[in-house]
Amino acid sequence: MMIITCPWCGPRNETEFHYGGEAGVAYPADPGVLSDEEWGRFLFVRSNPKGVLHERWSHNAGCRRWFSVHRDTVTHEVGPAR
Amino acid sequence: MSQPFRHPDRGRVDRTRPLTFRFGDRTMTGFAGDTLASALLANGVHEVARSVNLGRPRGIVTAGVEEPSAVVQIEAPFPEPMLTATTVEVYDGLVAHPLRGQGWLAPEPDSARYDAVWAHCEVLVVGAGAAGIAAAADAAASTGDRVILVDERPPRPSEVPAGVRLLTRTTVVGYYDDNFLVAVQRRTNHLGAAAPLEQARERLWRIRAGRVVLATGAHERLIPFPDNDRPGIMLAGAALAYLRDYGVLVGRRALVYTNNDTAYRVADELRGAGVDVVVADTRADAPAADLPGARLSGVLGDRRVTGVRVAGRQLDVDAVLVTGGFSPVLHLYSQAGGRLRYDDGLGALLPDGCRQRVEVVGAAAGVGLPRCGPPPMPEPSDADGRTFVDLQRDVTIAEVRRATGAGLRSVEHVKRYTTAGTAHDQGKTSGLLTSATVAAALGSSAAEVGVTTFRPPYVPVSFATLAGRDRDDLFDAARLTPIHDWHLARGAPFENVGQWKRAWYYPRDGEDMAAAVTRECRAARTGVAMMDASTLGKIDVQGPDAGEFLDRLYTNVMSTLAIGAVRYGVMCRLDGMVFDDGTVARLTADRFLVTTTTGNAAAVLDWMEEWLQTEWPHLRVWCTSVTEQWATVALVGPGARGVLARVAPDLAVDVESFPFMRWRDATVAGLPARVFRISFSGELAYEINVATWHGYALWQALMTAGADAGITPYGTETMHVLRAEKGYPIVGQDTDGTVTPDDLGLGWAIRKSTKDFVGRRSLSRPDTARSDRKHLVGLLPDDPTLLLVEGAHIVGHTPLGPPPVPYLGHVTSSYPSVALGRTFALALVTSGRQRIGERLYATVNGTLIPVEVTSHVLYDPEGARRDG
Amino acid sequence: MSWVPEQPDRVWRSAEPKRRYQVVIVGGGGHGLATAYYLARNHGITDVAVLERGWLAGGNMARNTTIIRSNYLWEASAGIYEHALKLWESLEAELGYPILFSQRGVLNLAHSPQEVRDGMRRVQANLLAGVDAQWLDPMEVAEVCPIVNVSPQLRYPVLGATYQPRGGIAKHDYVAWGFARAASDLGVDIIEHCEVTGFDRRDGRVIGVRTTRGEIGAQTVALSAAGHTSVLADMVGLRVPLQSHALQALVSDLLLPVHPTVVMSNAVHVYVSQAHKGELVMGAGIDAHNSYSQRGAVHVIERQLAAAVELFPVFARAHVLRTWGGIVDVSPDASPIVGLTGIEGLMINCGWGTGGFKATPGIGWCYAHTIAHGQPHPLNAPFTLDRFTTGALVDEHGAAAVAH
Amino acid sequence: MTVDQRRSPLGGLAEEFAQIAVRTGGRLRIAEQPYLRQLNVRAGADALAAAAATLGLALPTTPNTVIRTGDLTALWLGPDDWLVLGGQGPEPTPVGWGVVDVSAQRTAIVLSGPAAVGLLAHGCALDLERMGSDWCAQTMLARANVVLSGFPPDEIRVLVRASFASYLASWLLDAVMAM
Repeated sequence: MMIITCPWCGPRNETEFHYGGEAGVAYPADPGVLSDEEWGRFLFVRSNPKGVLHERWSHNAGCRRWFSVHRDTVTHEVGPAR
Repeated sequence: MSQPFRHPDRGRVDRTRPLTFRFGDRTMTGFAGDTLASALLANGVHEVARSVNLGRPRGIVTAGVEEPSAVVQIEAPFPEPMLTATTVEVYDGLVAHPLRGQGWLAPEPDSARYDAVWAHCEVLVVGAGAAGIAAAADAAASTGDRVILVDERPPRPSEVPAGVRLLTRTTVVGYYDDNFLVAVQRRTNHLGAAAPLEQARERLWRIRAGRVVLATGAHERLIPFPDNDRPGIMLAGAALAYLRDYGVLVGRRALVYTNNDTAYRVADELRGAGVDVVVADTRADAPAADLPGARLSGVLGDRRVTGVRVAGRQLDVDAVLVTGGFSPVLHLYSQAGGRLRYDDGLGALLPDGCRQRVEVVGAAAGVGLPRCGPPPMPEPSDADGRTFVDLQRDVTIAEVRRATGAGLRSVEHVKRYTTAGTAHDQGKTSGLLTSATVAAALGSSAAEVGVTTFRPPYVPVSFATLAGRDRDDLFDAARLTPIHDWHLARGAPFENVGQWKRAWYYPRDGEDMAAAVTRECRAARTGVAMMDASTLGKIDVQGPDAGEFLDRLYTNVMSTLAIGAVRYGVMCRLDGMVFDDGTVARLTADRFLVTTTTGNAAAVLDWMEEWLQTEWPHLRVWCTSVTEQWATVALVGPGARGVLARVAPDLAVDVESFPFMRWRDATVAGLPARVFRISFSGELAYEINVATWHGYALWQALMTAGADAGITPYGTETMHVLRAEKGYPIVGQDTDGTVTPDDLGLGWAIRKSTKDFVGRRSLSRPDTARSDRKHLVGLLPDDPTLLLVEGAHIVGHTPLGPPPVPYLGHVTSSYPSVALGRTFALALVTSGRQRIGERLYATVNGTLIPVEVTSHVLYDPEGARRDG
Repeated sequence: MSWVPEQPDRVWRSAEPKRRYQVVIVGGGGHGLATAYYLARNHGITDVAVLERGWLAGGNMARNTTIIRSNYLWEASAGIYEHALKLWESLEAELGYPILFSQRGVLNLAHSPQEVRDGMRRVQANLLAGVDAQWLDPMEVAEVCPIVNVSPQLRYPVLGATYQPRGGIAKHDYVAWGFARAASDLGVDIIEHCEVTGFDRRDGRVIGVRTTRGEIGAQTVALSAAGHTSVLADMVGLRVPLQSHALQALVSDLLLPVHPTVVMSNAVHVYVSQAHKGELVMGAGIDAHNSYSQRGAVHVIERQLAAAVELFPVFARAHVLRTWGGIVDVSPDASPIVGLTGIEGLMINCGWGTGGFKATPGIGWCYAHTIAHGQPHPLNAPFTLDRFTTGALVDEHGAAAVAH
Repeated sequence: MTVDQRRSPLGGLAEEFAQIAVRTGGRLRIAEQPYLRQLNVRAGADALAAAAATLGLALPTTPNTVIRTGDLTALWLGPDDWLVLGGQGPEPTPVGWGVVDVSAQRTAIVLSGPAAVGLLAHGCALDLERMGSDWCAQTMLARANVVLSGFPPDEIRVLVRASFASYLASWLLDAVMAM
């Protein structure tokens, strides 16, 4: 049972959160100009490091805010929220 | 003689409380405070099990949870398999049975209760031995800290430091991320049949600790020798525990076989209790030993030790007490992510750093343990096949050598080849012996070979304990509408829709489902009917940019919606596949009410929040769930207007005043209400929303007002039929995550302008833009009485031919229709819209049923009925 | 008393790495070993090395719950899994190794009307695909597996089940060892404790791997590393749509035979069989977050056991003996990714999620063909990387859900 | 005067709840507080003052705290999100902020007495022993999402969505047995 620290509500159990995968993958400004390949990459390809991943969480059972953290996918250690 | 091996005065058992129990076919007595093992030993019983593979007699080896041998079946008061005799507390009426490796489960349900609780502390101390008590006392001394001390044994008269919360009969079984530990407390087991039923038998503690102190002690190890599994052979420390704690003599004439000095204290104390003891020490330099430099080469006796061959002599003994040194108990430490290092002096693993806030104290950290190295391994001999490293899995030195001889090098492979370490005790006493044997066979060292990973739980935990109170009705929340009691009283069966309980249909006396649904459908098409639609998801979307926001999420444009109007809308996922559908009503210039499907209410709200917060934070929009603010009743059928007029006299209900796809605030049955003229059946219909606490009153008022019109409540099944007749898809039934709006015939709901919406780009990918995708179409079986099975597949040819048979699609919905006077189905069919009028075949279990492809809109395609 | 059969006196030959091979397979799990075996057996390619960074078959092969079935929804999936199942049916003789393959049948329970529709749909699709499949009503479920609670009073009652009689279980380690020994006997080098740390490339083409035991050249490097595929692909700059998650499993203590088949329930997230020694083997859900930790969170286990006790009241006092996690590599459509990568000399086989074990012989066969011919085998042709560009997904979420 | 036609989600359990106080010797009291007026208020930092002025109360900006103003109680739900309890009347008209009347969306279950915290610990992972006074939190209680708020000396109010109320009440009654 990991603790995820919500930037608003503080440390809570992971079960209160919804996982949102890799952070920093912005929705393209104009999807219409992307090639099929570029669009496919945006849709489906996300980083999957064995180590620190910058990832999104939403405090679903709490304040419902989205935020991102750096978390180690091996040790599950979580860095500061931002 | 009763309890012939009970010492007259030693031990802590309560001799004023004798207890009667049965083991196998023998009835015996023990005392309060006994374990099954101590009580059996007091009665002179050593053989308590048979080994799983070889069927050899097995005895009691330890006095604790690490027991590798004495595994028994509890038969009464309630059957429980595979418990160690060393941890079962004796109570009146206990019936246990020897096992051969496999237990059995009670066929009748377990009526005991289980429970879980969360706990928080600044310091958690595991193990209430001397080191644990000292650590707890230390921690409690700092102001305000909550200290929990957990101990696996029953309460003892030892001192509990002030300010410490002591949990006894409690075993920490798992150590997880962020100092989260799980413990099992055995609360009523020791009471047997007298356990109060309402009290939880076992309780799961979920403990979050600021820091953890592990004072988990050490497990003594065996020394391998031929026939070292014979009953009467046990760990020296166990013999001492039986004497000290239970006043039990494990024998009258004992050989102590040791490689370390702890044996001498055991020998002295046993002698003091009247046992004849001979000490054989494997070390040549052992001045206190009776037999220094000795090797135990054989055991006499078949079902119980009667003698040993040691140092070239034969001794008559009835117990062999072995100590091969100690292994610190680091299971929890390892689970926490702690590193372990092999210490040559101890011949064992020691803690070597952990990222979590945990410290290890006492024997678990190696403090006070004899530095005797690993147990001496025997030279290869003919007896290797009778020299055991893992008693419970019947793994011998020969078997381990066979594994290495076959070419296996990793201790993990050896474990899997031999099954060593995989039994009930998970290798607590055998893990190191296995590694040492592998090391010896490979000419390597125990340090290099290592041990296998420690996994939770530390001791076996019953399924029911982990299930806790999430059983029966509490297994999952059942969400109820405010009208639920009415449906229940009316005898409606319920359909699970996600967590919701929805009324499925309302059978009258003697009606089956088909008859009830036929009647309900007829009422909706020809009279007036009503349904509890309160489960529909409802989201209040407000703010200056609400229209723009909805434009981005829906395939069609919502910002142009007039105040007072309602529009149907479809949402796609990013991949262009249909995510949800519903209606959008404009309440004011900057406020909308969105409805979602019952199952997707939370998902759609989450979707909105995610886009708003992560992609479009500049949009000034707020989304609030109002699903349970509003109870919703759908009033349906040509007679709906009349009924509504009766309960809402102030509302102008004529077509001109209240046209289709409009909403009005009104007073309905004296209740403040919002009425939507929308229809999921094609009939004239109103969806009346009132505050949830008024839902029941509204329902009753409508039933009363419609009584003379024969108003008919209907359930989800009828709702499904009515919408299918109109070709309205149900997300999740007619879609499966691979269906685009156009596939469903909803191309009209995709805006013509080039403005983006979520998922739009995906629709022009090569595969998604194909014209020969599967389309939602109608199917009419040639035989109008034949009902296709939902899930039936569609092929274009007959006969089927050998597999693999290419197919064109499948039936998503299928019903008998009173309105159509026949059966019909909806199906997703390759190039379906181009096949309208074609003959295809539905196949069910190999039979072929001819069908005609039609439009998916089968009833009232002109939409003539919606105004009544 | 059923106990494990005697193990053979000889397993695979541990090899020292040579300077170069025709084919280097990265990953000594079931897939890698089966691929090596079929390369040698079907294509006569024996100049093959299988590189394993730890102990052989110590990843998902050692951690899965050993369920074998082929009743997937789409033709493409059923094709490759059914090919695998047919191979399973003769694998013990083929490998000369006791793999404890037991066709005790697999039930997939349905708990809602929609699951009934989905189940019936899958049965009909399976029949057309040549996969044995039946739909059972609750009473028939109880006949196949009497300990399932089919009471309509359950919070999520059993409304029926799909049944594949030819499904079953096998002993995972023995399968891996059987393939390893057979491949080894045909000349394949099996190299343990040899971790790939990089790739050698020339003119864009992959020409070998760098490892903790030196550089090894290869005409073809074939990735077969399941949850660690992303780590390897990152080394060559190949972006693969995979996410690695922990999938939890557990075993109980040994019990006399009580559970005659395999039962899976996606709705309540549990699947269970009773292995040969008598232990119940169970799997649960996948942790939502990415993880390489090979352990899972206890709340998932608690939920799984609540479901287990609901469905099988008889299990109440069985004991959890050991829990663990595997790392599953999940693709966006819950289907595998097999074939060419766009990088010359590099092939990929990943994304099996929870389906990897049951596919072992089938994918070994097809991946070997793909490597030998430089072109996908027809059975893995639908599982190309470029489907994520065209949108021609093989979406098994509906049928596979969490599952296995 | 119109008849009150309201029906609260837990109205039928009043007697069972009342028994708890008797059974526990007053260590635990449970009662539904139905029909509590609840407004969901949404406002960015720029509109906070305007919202507070219109509503006639102060909105807490410290996460998971509560401010009471007269008969109104404002619970912090999120950085731009509050639940205002109490008072009466229709939705006020917001300008540059948002408001939704959600009075019927949730019902309130009030627990009090020295055993209240211990009872909730059977299903709530928060460290309730270490909360200050006038706190609130959105979290899980058993398998239901709830809004908790605590007031001296030992009262905890559980706001639960109407559809989950029956489940949560069953869970609480069962938990009382397990105590």
